[in-house]
Amino acid sequence: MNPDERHYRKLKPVPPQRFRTISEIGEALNALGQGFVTTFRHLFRKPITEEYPEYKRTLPERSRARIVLTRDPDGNERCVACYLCSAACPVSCISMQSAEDDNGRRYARWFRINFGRCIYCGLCEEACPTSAIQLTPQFEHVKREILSMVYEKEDLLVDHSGKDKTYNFYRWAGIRTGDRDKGEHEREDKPVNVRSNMP
Amino acid sequence: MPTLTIDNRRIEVPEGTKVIEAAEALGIMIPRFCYHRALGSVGACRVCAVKIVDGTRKGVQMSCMLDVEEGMVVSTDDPEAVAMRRHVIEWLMLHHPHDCPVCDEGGHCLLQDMTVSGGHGLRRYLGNKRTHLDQYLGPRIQHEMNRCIQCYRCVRYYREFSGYRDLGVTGIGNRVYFGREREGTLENPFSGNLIDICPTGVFTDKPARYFGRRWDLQRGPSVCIHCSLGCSVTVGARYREVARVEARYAKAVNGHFICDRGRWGFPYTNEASRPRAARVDGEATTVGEACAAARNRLLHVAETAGSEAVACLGSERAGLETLKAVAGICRANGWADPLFWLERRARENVAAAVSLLGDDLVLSLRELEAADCVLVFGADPLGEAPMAALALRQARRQGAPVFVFDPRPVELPLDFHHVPLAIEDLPECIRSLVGAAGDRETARGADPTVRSFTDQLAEPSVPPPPEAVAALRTSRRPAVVCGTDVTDAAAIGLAADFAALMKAQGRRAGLFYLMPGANGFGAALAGTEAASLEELLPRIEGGEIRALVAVEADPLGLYPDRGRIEAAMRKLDLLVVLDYLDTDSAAAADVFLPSTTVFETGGTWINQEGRIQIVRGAHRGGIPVSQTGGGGHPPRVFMEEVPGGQAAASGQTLTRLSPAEVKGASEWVRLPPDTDKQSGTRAVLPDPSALRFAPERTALSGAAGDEAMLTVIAVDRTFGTEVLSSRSPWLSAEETAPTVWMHPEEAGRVPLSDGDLLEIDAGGGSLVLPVKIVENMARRTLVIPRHRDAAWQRLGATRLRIERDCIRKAQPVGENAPVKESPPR
Amino acid sequence: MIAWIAGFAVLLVKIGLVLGVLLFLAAYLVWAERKLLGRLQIRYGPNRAGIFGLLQPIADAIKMMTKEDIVPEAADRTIFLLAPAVVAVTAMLMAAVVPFGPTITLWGRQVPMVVTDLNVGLLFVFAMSSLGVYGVALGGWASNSKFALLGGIRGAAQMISYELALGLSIVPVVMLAGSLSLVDIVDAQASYPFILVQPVAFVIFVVSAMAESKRIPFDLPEAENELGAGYHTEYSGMRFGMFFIGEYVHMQVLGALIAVFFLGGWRGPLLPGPLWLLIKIIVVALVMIWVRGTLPRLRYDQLMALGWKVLIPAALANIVITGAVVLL
Amino acid sequence: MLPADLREKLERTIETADHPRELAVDVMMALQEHYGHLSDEAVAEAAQLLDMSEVEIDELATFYTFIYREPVGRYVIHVCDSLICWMDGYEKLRDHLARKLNIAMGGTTDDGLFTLLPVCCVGYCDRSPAMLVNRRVHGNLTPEKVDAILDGLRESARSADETSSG
Repeated sequence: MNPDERHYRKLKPVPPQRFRTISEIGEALNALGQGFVTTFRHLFRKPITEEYPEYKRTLPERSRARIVLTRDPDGNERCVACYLCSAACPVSCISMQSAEDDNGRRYARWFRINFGRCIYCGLCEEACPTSAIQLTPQFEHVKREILSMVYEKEDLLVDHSGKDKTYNFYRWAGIRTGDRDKGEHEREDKPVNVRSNMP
Repeated sequence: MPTLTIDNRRIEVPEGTKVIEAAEALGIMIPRFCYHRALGSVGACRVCAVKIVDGTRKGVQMSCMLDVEEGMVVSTDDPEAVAMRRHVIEWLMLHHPHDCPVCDEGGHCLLQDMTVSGGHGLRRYLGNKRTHLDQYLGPRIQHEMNRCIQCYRCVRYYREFSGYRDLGVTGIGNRVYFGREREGTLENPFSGNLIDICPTGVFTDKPARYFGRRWDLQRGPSVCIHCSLGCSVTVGARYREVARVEARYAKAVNGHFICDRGRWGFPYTNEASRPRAARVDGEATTVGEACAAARNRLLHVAETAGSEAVACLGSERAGLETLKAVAGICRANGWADPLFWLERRARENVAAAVSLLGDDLVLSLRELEAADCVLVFGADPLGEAPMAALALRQARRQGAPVFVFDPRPVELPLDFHHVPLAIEDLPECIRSLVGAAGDRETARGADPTVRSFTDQLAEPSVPPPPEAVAALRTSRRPAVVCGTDVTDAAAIGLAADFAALMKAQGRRAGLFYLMPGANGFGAALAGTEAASLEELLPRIEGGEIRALVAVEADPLGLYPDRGRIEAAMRKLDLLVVLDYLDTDSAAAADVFLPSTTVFETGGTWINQEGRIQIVRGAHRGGIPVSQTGGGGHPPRVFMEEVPGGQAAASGQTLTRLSPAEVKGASEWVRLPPDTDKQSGTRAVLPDPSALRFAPERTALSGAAGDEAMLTVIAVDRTFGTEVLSSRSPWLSAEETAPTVWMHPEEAGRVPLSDGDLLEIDAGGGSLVLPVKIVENMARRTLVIPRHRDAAWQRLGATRLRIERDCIRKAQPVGENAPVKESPPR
Repeated sequence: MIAWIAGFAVLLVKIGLVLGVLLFLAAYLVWAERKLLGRLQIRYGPNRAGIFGLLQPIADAIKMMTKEDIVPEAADRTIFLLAPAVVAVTAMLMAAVVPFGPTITLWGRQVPMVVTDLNVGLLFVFAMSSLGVYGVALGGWASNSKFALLGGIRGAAQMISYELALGLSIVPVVMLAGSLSLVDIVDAQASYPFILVQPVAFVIFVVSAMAESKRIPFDLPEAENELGAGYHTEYSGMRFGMFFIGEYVHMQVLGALIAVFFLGGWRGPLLPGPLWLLIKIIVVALVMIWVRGTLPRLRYDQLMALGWKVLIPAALANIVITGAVVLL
Repeated sequence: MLPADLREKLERTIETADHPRELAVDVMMALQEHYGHLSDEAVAEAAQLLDMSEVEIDELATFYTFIYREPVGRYVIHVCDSLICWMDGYEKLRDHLARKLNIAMGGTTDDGLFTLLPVCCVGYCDRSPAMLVNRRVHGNLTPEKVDAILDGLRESARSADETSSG
């Protein structure tokens, strides 16, 4: 018997029992009664609700609310405008334009999130390869003017690294940037000299 | 035809097919890096492993290296093969950098696809990665060697397929390096295909660098309109801006590749100087008002000076719909005959070519590759239609000898026989070849015109090149390529007769014309009743024609006699221009109406073999977001209307100008019902006999022999002369500078040395250009590229004969650069 | 003539009284249900509008009235608009025959404390209750939506099934009272309420009544987690409110009927009749809320099995036994 | 610049070939002989002589072990590092050479006499460990033997210098 077959056998319906004893009926009634008793007891328990505007609890770090763009540990923008967040976004609320700065770093010339559309699903954060885009627990940002919910890069950029304190994409990418040349990144050999006499 | 089984499905394929191709025919895409349909197999990357369950060679094999056998049983998803492929991917990824987020290939990267689909998600190799320094490869291609997976596609394409030699692979083992000997722009005018062919991001499109991911682009199939071949391309636009053009596979036309002119010739559509608003007497206004003004003024001219006083000029770069509208508006209003050409010779040449291009003779670009002997008459394939040069190379690679009979210093990426003869001698040369290669007996069964023509053959005055005669005699599939730019109707007719005669001798001969513009064929179909501007000019000068409507045409900037056309335009009461370029004519227009490019509204183009190709727009157009915003930032205001989005297709706008109703349907082109936008079908002429053009075939010899005369021809080059692509900033470095080519013998008679200035007194005034002395061109000939910065319009014609004493050495005066009198740009 | 006018005036007052109490109670039943359910689930329930959220029904009413009334484009417009009215009206009409007190004498006139004492009051009640299902079925069908249609079909099937049990369970009561008039039935319980002699009929009636009013655990026509909101998926604004009112009025009327048939109607010691009836109605309603807070929804096959295989046989057996006892 | 006689000699050789390309390695060897190593200038000259592009020459030059694209000393010592030599003490030999010459693999001594390079199998497995000095193979090497060879090379270099200067 292969494992699959065993599985199916387990799922076969149990044949209905024709004769039930009085005690079984009693058990059923007892269970029903217990249910009513349980709910009835709840009537007299103190509600566990935390009432929001009066009491504001600190949300866990990983709660999903307002989105920010973080910086790497060196204080540079992490976002490389790779478009993965905008591709992952199910409501298409992220748009940007990538460009190259003087140091050869790819960055977002402009970056825009329409929070009027955002559903705070966190897929952008999941898609981000550089830990740049992160959701924060800061959920209270509702506005009356819909256009003021459109946040630009200046509004989104923060001065810290958010949840990921260490990652620095350009230390690993092998891309020549202002401060590091080829072969100077993490776990890299010096660039190959094909004309070397060494094989 | 062996039958084999792949993944439990049977298929019958021709002998010699590789397993990978047979699987593809079944719709099973076996992963591949080094294998490419155009390049064939080398078995370098080892990623196309499949398991051969039954056959002479069993076990895991490379499907690209294995010919199919009768009864072979192949499994592509056998665990052993899958494991092999997974491991190969992992090995290829060992040194691959961690830079997908900043790599432009990301999103359409074959390596990315294979890595993800092969299930390789985590790097197990923890050692150091091998790195490479990159090279500067010019303004169009970005090099990033770290990403290389050593599939050798680039070098195979660059060296074997396209025939250029400045890209190579140095080093050995783990350290191989794909690049040039030293930094510098790639010499290959087809180098852009490296971008498409590289399965990773080693070569990426530099102008489109960091513009956006492919999935974000509004992409659409389109056709290249930078020459008459009509290669298939894919256009990608975003934020109202065309970002990139890629090659699109078209079996019969360009195959997998396109030239750099087609790939990077598109910036005209994004130019900041592109006129987006309508103008009346220099004042910007709405399109509706400008249309009304134009209509009223046209009506006024027609009423005061008669309807014959209005003329309408189209051009060979416009789509068929626009040309149709031009013909329709002229007919509906009783205006002068529609004009599609600037010069009479161009009109006659293309009309001749179109009328002679029978269904039995015409060759597609793909069929040209299969020729076993190619004769090129009066054409510079690389300059006039670059992809034709690549097709000739494929023919040559299969062993076909290529003979080029042309006065220009023709360069091709293949070894060919160049016969640099004066353009006037060309008809005689073709006659002599016909006489040598054919015989009257076989011609008896041929077309009556061919028969009478062979009967007339006398002893040729120009002896035929013996190699060409020898090659022709043994050839089974000869192809005749003939240009229409510098030639005349006689040579064009002879080329057709030549092909017909070869056909009559039982060979699979074919005829391949090159034509001016993207839609020269369409203009010729429309032009049975049309004249050219050259023929109409006397009537403008005489005051008979009082108004001209120029539709996607630039008579001021392109008519070969600048002085004369300027005077003529001044005599007009009304000049209406519809265009998407800021041409000289647009600047001089009384009423200007903006129109749209092929990327926005599409259209129908007929290429030089008569293939109808229908294109739809890829995006809606309007002023690019990068230009409307402040400082590169898009605006935060949201409006209903697209900025600069008022423009409509020229043909559409043109019908709004017409006082009388323009009938929609046109009688002169019948589209076959199965025409599809993918590949197109060949045009069907309404009645071939009605169009049959009989070129004059007498009085050919003797003209060229006159030592006192020189022939001046203004020609097309690969970059810098074609109207649209010459506006591309990325191609300007590769342009041939304004110059005049001379044979050393001719230069010695003046005398001149390389770089000296030469003054030419031609029909349209005097022209000073630096001289470039080259050996491989005809004597008694001056060749001048129609470079946009050269004042070639002073020549008076694109092909003319001048007295030898019209040229003299000029002294450089200060910064006397060979400039054009600066037109309003 | 004057007598006729006076009679008419008295009738109007009675109708106004009954409707006023019904609607007011319906509104506050909603509040009570939300509040009670909240506490059963250890939370607060509405507590923002007024003290203890007592103004919540008013807030809800304002919201309902001001919300956009959407009619789906593909809906059968007339029927779509009519269906909620059918549900609400039939529920209210049932209250017409429920006696809420002993007959009193006003200016020498006998004024029965019932809107109208039909001698076939019982049949009228069942007729109205059955008509109510049209509202559900038509609303579901006219919406032209799969979910609504499924809800409507379920509603119809469920009513047909439980109507039988409902009717059969009440036959012994009629046998004991010897009349179909609700007034007579209440009068027949002057000495003792029928619940003491007919406990089985009582249970069957209560269960069937809950199924009739589509309340949890019998809310299959709504079944928000499978059908969206069932037959009223496409309704909005006050039209949705009508369904809502209909349901809560129905709940009260069933409470009243339970009181009339088994709990002695308005009869009770010390307190005046109408108050007793009110208390009985509220108690029944609270129990129904309690049931909602405790029991999960039945599966469709369980629902049908319960109706056809348990309740109807039990009701029939009960008739036979009651008949035998009465005969003896 | 290439001396005229060498250029002429090479041109003559190339003319005899069916295809110039087949003589690429010979031409490169001849140029290496002349320049000491195959400099960029030599690559350009070879390309011009053979009608090939520079990168085509460089492809071959960087492929072959015995064509040096970087300057080397007068004696290029190729120590065989293939399997058999590893088994028979390649590492000891390599370390000895490195210590003795005070250079690492790939380096050239300050006096410009020796360059130390690895090579993969010179076919001397029966007399391993082996090394190759300017096309001469030395087998069954021991540190003493290596010292003797090095001394001999130094001696011959000195005498050759004296001869040329004297």
